[in-house]
Amino acid sequence: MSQGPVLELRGINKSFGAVQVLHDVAFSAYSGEVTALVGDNGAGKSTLVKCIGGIHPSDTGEYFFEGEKVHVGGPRDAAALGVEIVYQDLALCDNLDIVQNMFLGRERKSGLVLDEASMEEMAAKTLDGLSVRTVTSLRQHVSSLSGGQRQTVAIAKAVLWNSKVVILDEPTAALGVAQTAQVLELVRRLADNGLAVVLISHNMNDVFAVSDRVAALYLGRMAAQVKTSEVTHSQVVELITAGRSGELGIKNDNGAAA
Amino acid sequence: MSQGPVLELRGINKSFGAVQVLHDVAFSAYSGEVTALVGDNGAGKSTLVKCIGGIHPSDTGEYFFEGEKVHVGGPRDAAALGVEIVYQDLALCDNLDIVQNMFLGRERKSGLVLDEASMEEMAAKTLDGLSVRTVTSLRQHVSSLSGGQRQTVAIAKAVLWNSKVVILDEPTAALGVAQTAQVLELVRRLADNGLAVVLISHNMNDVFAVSDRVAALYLGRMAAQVKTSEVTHSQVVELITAGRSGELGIKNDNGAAA
Amino acid sequence: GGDDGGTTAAPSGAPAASGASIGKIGVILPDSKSSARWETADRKYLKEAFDAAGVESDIQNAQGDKTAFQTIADQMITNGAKVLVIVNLDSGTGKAVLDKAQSQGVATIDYDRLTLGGSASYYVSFDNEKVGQLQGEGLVKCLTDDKVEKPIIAELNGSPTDNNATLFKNGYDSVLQPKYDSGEYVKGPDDSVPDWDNAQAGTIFEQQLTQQPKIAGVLAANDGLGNAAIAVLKKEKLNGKVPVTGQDATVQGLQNILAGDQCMTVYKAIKKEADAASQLAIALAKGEKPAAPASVKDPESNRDVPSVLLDPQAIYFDNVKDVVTDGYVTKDELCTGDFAAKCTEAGVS
Amino acid sequence: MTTETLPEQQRRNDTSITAYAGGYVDRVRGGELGALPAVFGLIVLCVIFSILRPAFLTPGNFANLFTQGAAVVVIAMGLIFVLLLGEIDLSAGYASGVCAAVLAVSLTNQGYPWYVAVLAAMVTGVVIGVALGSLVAKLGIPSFVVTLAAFLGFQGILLLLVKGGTNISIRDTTILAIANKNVPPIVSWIVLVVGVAVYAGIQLFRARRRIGRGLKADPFTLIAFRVLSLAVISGVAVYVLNLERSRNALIVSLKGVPIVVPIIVVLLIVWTFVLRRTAYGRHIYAVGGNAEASRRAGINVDRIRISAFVICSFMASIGGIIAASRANSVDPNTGGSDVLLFAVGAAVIGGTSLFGGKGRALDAVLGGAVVAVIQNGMGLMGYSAGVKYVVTGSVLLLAAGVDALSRRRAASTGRR
Amino acid sequence: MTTETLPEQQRRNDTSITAYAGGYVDRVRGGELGALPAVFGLIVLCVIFSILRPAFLTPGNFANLFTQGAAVVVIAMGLIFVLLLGEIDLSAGYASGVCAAVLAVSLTNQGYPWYVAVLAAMVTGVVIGVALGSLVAKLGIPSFVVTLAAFLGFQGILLLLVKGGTNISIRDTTILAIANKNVPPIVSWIVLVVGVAVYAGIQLFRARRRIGRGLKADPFTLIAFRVLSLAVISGVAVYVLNLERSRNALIVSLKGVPIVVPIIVVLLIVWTFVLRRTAYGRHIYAVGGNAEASRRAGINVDRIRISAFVICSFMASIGGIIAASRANSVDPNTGGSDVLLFAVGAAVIGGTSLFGGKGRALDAVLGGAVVAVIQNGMGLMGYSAGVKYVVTGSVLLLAAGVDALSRRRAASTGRR
Ligand SMILES: Nc1ncnc2c1ncn2[C@@H]1O[C@H](COP(=O)(O)OP(=O)(O)OP(=O)(O)O)[C@@H](O)[C@H]1O
Ligand SMILES: Nc1ncnc2c1ncn2[C@@H]1O[C@H](COP(=O)(O)OP(=O)(O)OP(=O)(O)O)[C@@H](O)[C@H]1O
Ligand SMILES: [Mg+2]
Ligand SMILES: [Mg+2]
Repeated sequence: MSQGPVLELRGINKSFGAVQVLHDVAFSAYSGEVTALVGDNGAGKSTLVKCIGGIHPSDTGEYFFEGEKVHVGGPRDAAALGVEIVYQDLALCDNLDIVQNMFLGRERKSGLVLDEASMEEMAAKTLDGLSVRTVTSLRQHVSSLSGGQRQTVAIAKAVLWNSKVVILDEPTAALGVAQTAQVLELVRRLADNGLAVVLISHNMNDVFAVSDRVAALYLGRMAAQVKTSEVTHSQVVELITAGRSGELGIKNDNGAAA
Repeated sequence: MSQGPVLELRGINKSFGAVQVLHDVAFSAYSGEVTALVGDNGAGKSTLVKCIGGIHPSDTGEYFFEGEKVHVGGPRDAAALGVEIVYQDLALCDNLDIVQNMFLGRERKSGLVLDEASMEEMAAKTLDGLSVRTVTSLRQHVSSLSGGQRQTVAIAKAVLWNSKVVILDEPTAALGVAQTAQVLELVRRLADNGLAVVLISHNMNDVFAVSDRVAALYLGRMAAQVKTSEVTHSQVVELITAGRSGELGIKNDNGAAA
Repeated sequence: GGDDGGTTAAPSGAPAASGASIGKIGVILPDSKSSARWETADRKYLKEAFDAAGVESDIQNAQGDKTAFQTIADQMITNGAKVLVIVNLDSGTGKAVLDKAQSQGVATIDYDRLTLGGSASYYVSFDNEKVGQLQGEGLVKCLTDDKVEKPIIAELNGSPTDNNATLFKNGYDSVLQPKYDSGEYVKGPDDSVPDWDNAQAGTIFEQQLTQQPKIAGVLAANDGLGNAAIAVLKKEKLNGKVPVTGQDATVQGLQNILAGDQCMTVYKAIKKEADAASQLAIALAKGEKPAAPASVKDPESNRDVPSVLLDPQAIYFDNVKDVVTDGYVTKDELCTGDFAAKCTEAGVS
Repeated sequence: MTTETLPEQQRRNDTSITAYAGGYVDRVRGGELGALPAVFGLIVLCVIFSILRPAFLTPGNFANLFTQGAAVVVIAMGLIFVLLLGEIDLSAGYASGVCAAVLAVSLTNQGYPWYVAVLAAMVTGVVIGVALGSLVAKLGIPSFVVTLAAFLGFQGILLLLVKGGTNISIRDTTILAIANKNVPPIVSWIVLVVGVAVYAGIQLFRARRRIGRGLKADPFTLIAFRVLSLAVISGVAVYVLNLERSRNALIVSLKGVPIVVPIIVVLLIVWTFVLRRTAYGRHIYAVGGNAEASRRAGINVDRIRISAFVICSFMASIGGIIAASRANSVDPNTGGSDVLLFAVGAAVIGGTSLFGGKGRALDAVLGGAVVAVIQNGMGLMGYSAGVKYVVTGSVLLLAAGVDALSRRRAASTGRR
Repeated sequence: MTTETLPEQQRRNDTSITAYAGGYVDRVRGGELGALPAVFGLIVLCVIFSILRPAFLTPGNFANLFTQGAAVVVIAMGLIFVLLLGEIDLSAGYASGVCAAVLAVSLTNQGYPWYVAVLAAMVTGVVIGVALGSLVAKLGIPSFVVTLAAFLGFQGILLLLVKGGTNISIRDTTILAIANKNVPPIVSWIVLVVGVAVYAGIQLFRARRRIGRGLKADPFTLIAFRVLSLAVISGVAVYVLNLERSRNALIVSLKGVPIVVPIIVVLLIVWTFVLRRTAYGRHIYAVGGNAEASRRAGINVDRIRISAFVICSFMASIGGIIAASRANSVDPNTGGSDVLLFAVGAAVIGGTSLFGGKGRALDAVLGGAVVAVIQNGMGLMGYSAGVKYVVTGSVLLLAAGVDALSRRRAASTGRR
């Protein structure tokens, strides 16, 4: 199934002031596959995702989409390409309700007027598929939601659209057992439908359960990007914590993070 | 080791406007033991913790500490009793740095002046014990930290003090493999030192790895509070998702959440 | 002072009952900050006059706010005023109020300021350009007394948004401009002081002095601005050497004159003005149509407005006593501390 | 793993009026007070003033209230857009002054017809808004500083336009009519009936459509109640305003709804519609609630910012026209003194937050009414200048205190 | 599982000046600009004015700058505490007026000695602060509304105190000296030397202690650089101020540092110390950054709120005393017109955020300097009133624009 990658980054560098967070990172995502992006806390996973989403401009580096070089100057560019992202810090507007958040920036209209009814209908359908039982009303402000409910809303928001790439930054962190299973199932389903899915997770079981490829970041460097079937559980953990594992990984590791 | 519970709640009810979130909940925590509080998303775990911490006043209910009935009107009362809490939404001040956040409200002083040096020293020591490698400087604002780094700071903040009860609301949600292991080890160590530890988690492996008791909330009701050794993995999952499991659980489950 | 007690007491007496006899008189004063006179003098004298005649009155202050001005007028008409005495904030709102009153059958008097194009039955005032003229002449007198050659004159005008400030300036410029033109005097810095704010006046004058260190005379549009200039001059011990003018005959201004720091002030015998206005108002309230000694032509509508015009008086060291004799300022207020000796010297008793 | 029915779904058919009323009481107890506190404060004020001064309750005074408060309400309505973003516009007062001056200069000095002058004033407002908004959004200068600079600058421009201290009279009868004339009684009744009917129609239509799609909709009894309240309240207001209020009706008859009232009502409807029913309005709230989240959602945050300033200055221009009409003139103080503070205060008293994300167009009307009632009532009391300031301040605090105390519960349930 | 060394620890010994300078440049590029933009704006302004009006650069004008700006700077310094919490105090200007009036009444009307009068004014300030703070913190009324009410109320109280508009002269020489007299040159030199020495001592002591504990400390070269800059800048200022600036030096000698300067310096040091080195200051930032987190950390948020208003009003009382001293009198405009806007503007220009959590006492001085320079410079230009307003506004915008543009990078690196 794997032709060229739908999304490809090369040589990404990113610094915040004096601190260099990403060092010459290369990363690809393929249609129909789930790519797991793993790495220790502070490895730079979320920063990489934000560079992909146009939240942070990267200092240097190239961005290819469907083989063509593109410039992503902001979130609108990324969305226009068909890249949907669930950020780790769940960018929701606390003063809006669930439906409003889910359709933010892409409201359905009939004429000039918002089509609240159809938005509510679609939102309910999507959330139903994610096993949320305790939400009393779709018109509840997201500020009053529990941690897991917020996360579910953020996920539902991202999968509502017809996109080509879906990136989920630790989507199951706050989810319960049933909800986690649903989300993993959803991830698989999205990939099977031909989308490229990037999943960031610290849970190795989840990673091995759904992913086709694993990309491991170590202190801001890409340690390895391999097929999941070709590595073992402990190899991946070694890549995460030490940056290399046998053949794989960063060759000349000097351990300097900054 | 188990005498009476150090912390005991009885008949806690809590509503937000029209929505009743906690129904007549009883909960206890014992010195020297780890009590796992489990439940589905939106079950009311965080709300219960906030009632314990004095963040939300409970509508009705009794609060016993070391056998005596107490009134907890606010976070200061809870802290005075010796209850330390890591909230799920990590209450950190984004405009302050790591050290400042860790000592917030309990700054060390020499005379009138803040003793920055000793605070920095203590903070570094505590964080070292939690496997954080990528923090460049303890003087970094917490707004610039990664998700896992923020969580580590919040945990470090809570365990820095001599308290009797430590409550951790999903402390490992954003943590990497190594950091999670460290935190679980820390949880065990705290309990072994005679503290009562309450751990909220969606990860059953973690729950069974460290806890002595399990309390399961189901749609705002306490389904069961049992010894971990007396239940199986799947029983707990059933309690979480259905509210009962064989003998255990809510007898007359009418499923009404609101 | 002592105005608050009196006015608050008045409305608490049942308004409808006693007003039935000859109807109520409403007075709208313009503000309380451009000049002390409105709240300290006009309110007091008008109130005394109305009370003495047993007429019910309602005296309010618009605080420099046109909207408030119109609101108060609406409220007075609502409250059943028979006569409205207004000091307009500007001719536009003034005209709006006068026209509305007239349409409701309420008689009107322009007090102190003529509403151009308005419909007031009478106009009672001091001549504002005359005030300015006296200030200009006063400055010339003091400079002549000091025998200053080719003095550089600084002007501290009133608020740029206050039409009266423009009138004052017209007045003193009519005296000074010919002297500038003839080269007898030199025109120095010339600035307006927003809101007649004394604090800003201090900064403005300090900068005038920095810009033009040889300023030899200051035309300050009122006592407050004058005092601000004197405060700056004091730093360089130039006070008393550089004459400063003023207006309003405030205690502060008079004390500055006694101390020799201020050249002159302009005294407007407000009691006379208030008495004239209140007599007209009472007569109107009784349904009479009193005659007026003079008339002023409204330049906008070319209407001859029946008028009572009063003359302002220039006050120098020698005639400070006139103000005290008039009762406008009491000796107790004026001759405190160090000023007792000066008072004696100036013949204040 | 289980796919139980959502409680939501269980509730969907539970649309009886009692369930609704119960829900409303719960919401109120839970701190979602909406318009209640401001209305409550308003009623308290009106009762106090009516007791102290019976003249307060006359039809004439009722009519005055509207014209007195109109300019502040209109300016506040525009300010709400800026406040919703968490920004501030200190220059809105003087912007209204500048626009009024443009109007006056065009009318009186240049002799243009009234519609040209009104257009010129409005265009001025829009231009001001674009300038302020761009400086804030594009250069990133804090809005407080930009509009403080504008506050000074506009004061100067106003002075230059009206040439130092004088004022420009307005004699155009169309403009003067805005704040000084009334709608013929018969017309106001017709408009009222049509308006209520349209409102009822829209409500019913919407409920039908939701029910058609199987969504929870307002019960018909509630809709009937809403329509009825609207009809009664506006009916009473129109009736009172249509009473004769001239003091000598023989000379001149004075009755009818002041023309500013329909203007405000139209503006209120338009902006409420924009804020609640359009994507643009949604984006305003989103940017005010969380600008970063909005940016990530693909909203053009800069454009939203600029547009809010444009609306604010545009509304200021309308406020300026109303003020000019009411004052029959424009002078260098038009839009000055406390106009801005009262406008912002009106919005805040109405319930708009200065931190952004929370507010409605109605807030301007409610808060503006509080401010207008206070000024109107104080005007009847006959205090001296100093005492009046003190009492006005205290009354404002009282009104806000009633509001705050009735909102206390909101804080205790954890929603601020 | 691995216990590697923290990069932090690796860096701890890397304390050379070059590493530090590099770090500073990086920080600046990364958007942490501190005082730079305001200083830069200030320099631009001074250069422009000096070119246009040579009189701007005279020692006399330099001395004037301090006395002209003092009151606004002091009020702004107090306001920063309120702004740090994300609140606002609209009444600070008139609060200073009321305190000044209390001073004047005690001195002139009651004849009390100056220290009693000063005490009375300060106590008035504290009482005002307690009242405002309690209303905001305990009743939960938005601070905008509370202080708007106070803004009106204090205007009235001021009018009542000065009896409806008269000016009260101040003749007490001690009070007059504050804004009008200077420190003897020799004293100022001694204080300067002692001050710099103490500063150097503290810096060295602190660095020693940190190194003793094995923590990263500032390198000695950096400390030397800081001490030297302080010595040079303040030395030049004192030197210039000690030049003769009298226009007729024969009659009266006018030289020395104006007395307000040491007052401001002391206040700046005290409040900087409070904000940066005490737990109370830390809590102010915490509450401003995240009130809920602070509450959970056991901070008494209400008490912090009230105290901030107390400090604000207390500083306003000092500002009022300085203003009264400078004007030699108190009138109903004292603290009125644009004082408040300029004070808040000064804080914001200095870099304080209106959203809370960000600001320093120094901001008031820097921003106040910008405002004072603009007013001072404009006073030399001789524009007419209208033009002056317009130019002042534009210059303010220019200064703020320089600031904003130099901060742009901050936004691009994701920190706002
Ligand atoms: N705005 C910022 N300014 C400075 N440093 C930053 C900023 N954002 C992130 N960092 C730093 O960059 C590093 C990588 O952060 P990032 O959030 O990408 O980590 P992550 O891999 O997502 O970790 P986690 O698993 O904990 O979410 C961290 O050390 C963090 O402190
Ligand atoms: N302030 C509030 N107002 C209204 N409803 C609330 C509020 N806070 C929580 N809730 C509701 O209460 C319920 C319980 O929330 P809580 O945060 O306690 O769940 P939780 O068990 O911690 O879930 P999670 O595992 O997702 O963190 C949820 O349905 C939530 O929507
Ligand atoms: Mg991350
Ligand atoms: Mg939770």
